Amino acid sequence: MKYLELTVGAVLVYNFVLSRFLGICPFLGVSKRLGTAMGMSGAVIFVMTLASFITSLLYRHVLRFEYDGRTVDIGFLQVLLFILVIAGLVQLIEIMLQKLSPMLYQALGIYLPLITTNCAVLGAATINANNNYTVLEATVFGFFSGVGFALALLLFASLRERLDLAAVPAPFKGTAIALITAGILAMAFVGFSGLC
Amino acid sequence: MSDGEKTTEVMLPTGSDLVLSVSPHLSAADSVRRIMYKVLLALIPACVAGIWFFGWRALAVIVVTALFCIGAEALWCRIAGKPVLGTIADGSAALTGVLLALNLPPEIPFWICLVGAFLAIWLGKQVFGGLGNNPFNPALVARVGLLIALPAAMTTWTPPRGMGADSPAAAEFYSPSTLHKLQGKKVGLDSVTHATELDSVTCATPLGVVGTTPKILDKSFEAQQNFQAVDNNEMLWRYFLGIKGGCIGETSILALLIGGILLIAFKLINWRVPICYIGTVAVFTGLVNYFFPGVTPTPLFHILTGGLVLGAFFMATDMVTSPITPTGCIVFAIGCGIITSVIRIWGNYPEGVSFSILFMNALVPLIDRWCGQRPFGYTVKREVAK
Amino acid sequence: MNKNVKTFHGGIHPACDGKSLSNGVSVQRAPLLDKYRVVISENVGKPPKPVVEAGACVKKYQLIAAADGFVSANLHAPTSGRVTGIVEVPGAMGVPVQAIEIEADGADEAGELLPALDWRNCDVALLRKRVEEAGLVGMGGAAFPTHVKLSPPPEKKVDVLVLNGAECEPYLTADHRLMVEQPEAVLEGAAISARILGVTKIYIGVEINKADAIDALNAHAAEFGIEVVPLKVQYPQGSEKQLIFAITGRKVPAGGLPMDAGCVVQNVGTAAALADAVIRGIPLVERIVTVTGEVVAHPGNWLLKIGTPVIRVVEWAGGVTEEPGKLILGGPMMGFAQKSFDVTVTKNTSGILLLPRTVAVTYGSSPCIRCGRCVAGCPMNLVPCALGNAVEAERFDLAAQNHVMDCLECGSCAYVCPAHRPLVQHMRRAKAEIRKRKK
Amino acid sequence: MGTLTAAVMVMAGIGLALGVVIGFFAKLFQVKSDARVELVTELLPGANCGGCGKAGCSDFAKSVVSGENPPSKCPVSSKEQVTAIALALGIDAGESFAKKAVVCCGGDREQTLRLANYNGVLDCVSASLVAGGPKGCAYGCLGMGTCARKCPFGAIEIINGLAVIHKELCVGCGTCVAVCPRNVIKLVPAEAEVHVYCNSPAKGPAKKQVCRVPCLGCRKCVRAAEGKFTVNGFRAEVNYQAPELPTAEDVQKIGCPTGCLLTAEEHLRIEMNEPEWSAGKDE
Repeated sequence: MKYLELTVGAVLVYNFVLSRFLGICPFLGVSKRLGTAMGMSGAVIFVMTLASFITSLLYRHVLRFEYDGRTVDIGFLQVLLFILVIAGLVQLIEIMLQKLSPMLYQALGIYLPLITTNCAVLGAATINANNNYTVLEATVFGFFSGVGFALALLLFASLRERLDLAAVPAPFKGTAIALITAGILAMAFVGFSGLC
Repeated sequence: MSDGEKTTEVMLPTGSDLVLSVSPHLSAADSVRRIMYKVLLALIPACVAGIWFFGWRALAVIVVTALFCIGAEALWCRIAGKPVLGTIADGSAALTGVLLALNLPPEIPFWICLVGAFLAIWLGKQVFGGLGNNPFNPALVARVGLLIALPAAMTTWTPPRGMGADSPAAAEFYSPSTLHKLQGKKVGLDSVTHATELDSVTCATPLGVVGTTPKILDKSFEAQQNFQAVDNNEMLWRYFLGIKGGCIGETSILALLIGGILLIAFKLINWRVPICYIGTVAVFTGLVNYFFPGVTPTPLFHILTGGLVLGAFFMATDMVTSPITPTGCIVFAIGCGIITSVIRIWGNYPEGVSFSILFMNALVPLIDRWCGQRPFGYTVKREVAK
Repeated sequence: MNKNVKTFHGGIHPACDGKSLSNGVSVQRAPLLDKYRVVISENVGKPPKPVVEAGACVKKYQLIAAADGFVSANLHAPTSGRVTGIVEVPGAMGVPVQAIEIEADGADEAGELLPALDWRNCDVALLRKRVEEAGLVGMGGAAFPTHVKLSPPPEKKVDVLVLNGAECEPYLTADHRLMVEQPEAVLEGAAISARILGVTKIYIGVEINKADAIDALNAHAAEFGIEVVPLKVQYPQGSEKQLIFAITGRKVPAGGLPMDAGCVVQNVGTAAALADAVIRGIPLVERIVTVTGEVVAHPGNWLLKIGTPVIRVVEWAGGVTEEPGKLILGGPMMGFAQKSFDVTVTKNTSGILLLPRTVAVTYGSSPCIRCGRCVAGCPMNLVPCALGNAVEAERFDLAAQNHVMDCLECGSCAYVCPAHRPLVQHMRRAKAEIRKRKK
Repeated sequence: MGTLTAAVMVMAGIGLALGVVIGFFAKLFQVKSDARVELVTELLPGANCGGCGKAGCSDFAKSVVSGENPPSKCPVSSKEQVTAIALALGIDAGESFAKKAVVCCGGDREQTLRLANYNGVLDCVSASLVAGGPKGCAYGCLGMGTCARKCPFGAIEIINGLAVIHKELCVGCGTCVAVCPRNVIKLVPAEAEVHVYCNSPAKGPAKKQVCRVPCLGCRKCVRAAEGKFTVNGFRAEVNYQAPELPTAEDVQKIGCPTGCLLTAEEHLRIEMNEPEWSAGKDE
């Protein structure tokens, strides 16, 4: 039951993009085409899961450990350490993508390195730490947060593809209408509040 | 005509007035404007029922909101340099206005109607390029926007005609103090002070009552009886007729059904959509009710209360914001049904129709993509080969 | 309604079919004119090469332009007279085309005819050659050379011949009158085509609003072993792919030809002309044309020589009651609007339609409201409104992805569109752009 | 162990570990890329007009680096820009012919007959698919502005139902030439001043029926200015390959009877100064 709550919470109720307003940069930047959005979603799910797993390991076993009978607490390093780890992970993915899927690499462009500083990934790691999730819980939470991000991104990308063909007035073309759409989408997600 | 010499002059065409256009050169008689007016016509029974149950105030809300919407549309067209009259004449702004009004409580202040009208027409429709381009149902954008921003005003319900203090289950719908006040009138207190006090009489909606009733998670007798007061045959009949608190348009299921049948008769909607939507809610809530009778009332209660019928017939079938293929429409309706049920049973909001349709609106492009139909002459294999 | 009536998926039911204007009027023979302009490039494929010089005297039925290559068709003189030269005339598609102008001598004197053939017993190659010599083309609309159609490549197994007597276009009654007045010619032509193709199964599909035609055909059909199939009144019942599906249940694969489904489809008019060519040795120089429309004084059906100017035909039909808003060659659903009355009758002109402005549709630019009627009406199961939107945004890649190339341009989508969007124009644009890009 | 030591050790340890892993992967998944392509792309104008025949500037840069195209193939780059690219790559710049587009038609709404009232999509390509468009002349400019909408440099204006090119904005990328369904736009040497504003190969009388400013093929220009004009069928053309191009004086001297032989400035001036067409005056 706990995991069901984690799942529903991460995907719908506290959706990273539409409820917590984290990860807006790739949400706006990589949502012009559905195909790219899918690739980005996959990358984010992967990074978030892995980052959640590793950072929760670090949080539980490195940031606070027993040494020589004393507890050493270096919790103040939390943010610093998390950023370092996430940056490293993204670097790895970028290197691998460039080789394995140059098309996706091209399409993601600048947004891939931007996951490095993506608040969503760091957010997931921090939320895990704040809620004191176990490593398994944190990994599940990270994965489904990624899925929630993917859901929002896919919905948004498909909407934007449709808006591409719409007669949007010139002043609202591009990011303006995208933000309005995102706002209405977020309104729709409010309906899920209270589910867990 | 006489045979022999034809003296009558034959009039030959000069070809000076020829129109050049692409085939086909004929068209069906229907137009966008006619469609909008037909939907408006189908909404009349619901409007009449709303006015009957909530009085002239409801009429005022409907008229004022429709006028505000038309005004908002005119203003936008004026600013954007679009033809004002032509855009208003298609009736879509008026339709949005009436739909929005039917989704508002009867005692709503008029300034909220104004805000709603601008939300619907400007934010819901015109920024996307006007009629046909909006991915979300404008009336629902406004309703959900208002519900989030002004929750108190949007959930203040007034009792309809025929729901006095002596009506069945009155204790469930009125707070004790309100009930007192209402009963006080029967005894005959000072009428002047009483009238002003009566203005602020509020009641709960059946779904609201259910939402505040503590859930019982077992199958005990208490669980079976948990919703007995609001979910029994007599009450269901009253809900069907429209004697329940709620938005102007969602009271009388009878009137909505008449409108729905009109829509189907005009061939404006696919009858499968409302059936699937309502059916999904019935099945979902039915299953939950069967296993956990203390968690949610019976399916019939869910169908007859709240905005389900209004939403199923008039909102989920909105052409612009629902999928284009028949299969897609069914998927859309089932999705709406599931989300509505989930929100009603477990969510913070007692009612989930608006949210569910708005959410499914966002899914429409994906549904369109995945529920497309296979063109004539294609087999699965060929498509892969292509 | 008859349960056995066959049909296809999708399509529309036009409210006003206009057939009653002319379906009871017998075919009339046109008077002789002093001048005919025979359009050279009227068939699909290569235009034939003129074989007569300016000033030459020709007899009726004499060859005036010879087929240039296999996919091309002979052209014969519609009357006797003197060739004045090659002139440019407005074509039915709007672009100027070359035509051979013949000044009639008034004698209408026939030249030497081809020998009559005993089609039941003579060599099939001889029959096929005759079809080629007589300059037969599909008279339903596309003007595809008939001999090409009757020579399917050996790897395609053709076992069914479908005769198209659906005439699903509103207003047109030429095929209807032909079937009523000359059922034997139609049936015999079908039987000859079947012999050329070597098939035994012959169907002739007729919409049930032409009960008299069905009766007339049924009176003789058994002699030729032909089955008359009544079809539901539904547009576009006469489209090849839809007709084959309705009658045989086979589906022509996308991008394929009827022969890919083992079928050959022939118009009833072509079949009758084919019978004439084989049995009497008469090449194709005249055809039945419906002259109709609300503004025509006396709508009717006329046997017209190829090369007759449209304005003369209108004159014979009693002129007009008011200035027409549209002149259409062909039917109202797929016919071509014309810019002037100087166009001439060609081998594939099935109708001359004059519509008042009030009846003809005016296309607007209002946006799609996604009502889905075009989706329900598309006989090819496409999503026309989405294609239209893609074209409006000039996203031809999207249009191609959504199978715009399979569009028939039947106009069902535009007919039902409540926003009156010029969808067929969008489809044509998309197809043109995609073809251009493929090059 | 003090907190400080622990912190330093943890950070250093994890940083080191990550560095090693990333270094290993970078070696494992190494991708070769050509820096020169990016360099050339930067030096190109970035208009992505496609005038070079490639899909955008970066595609063209690739072809320049691979030696498929000389840098001068880019019609938009100035001579200096082309030289810069050639210098950067150490290759030959290639010979450059600056070109400009010209709409070879003078048949605006006033001059050329419209045979029918067109009802449909206001786009030249779409209109040409409906019986060739409403214009009486089957070869002239339809004036619905497809080229103007497609021009990446905003050099085309529709005046009175006729596309007119503003020479100073045109870079000769050829986008308009590719989209025009009537093939009425031609790329000519940038220095050419005089053009024949008629595109119809039809016979003189036929043209005269539908247009007030057709080229009648009278050969007056051919006779008056030796070698500068040719007549092709029934239409005169400027011989753009000739060593000497016709000048404004030549136009004066010839005195074209219909006025379809004009300098570009004169043509633009006529079209700009004509009274705006109004609905009542048509036909």
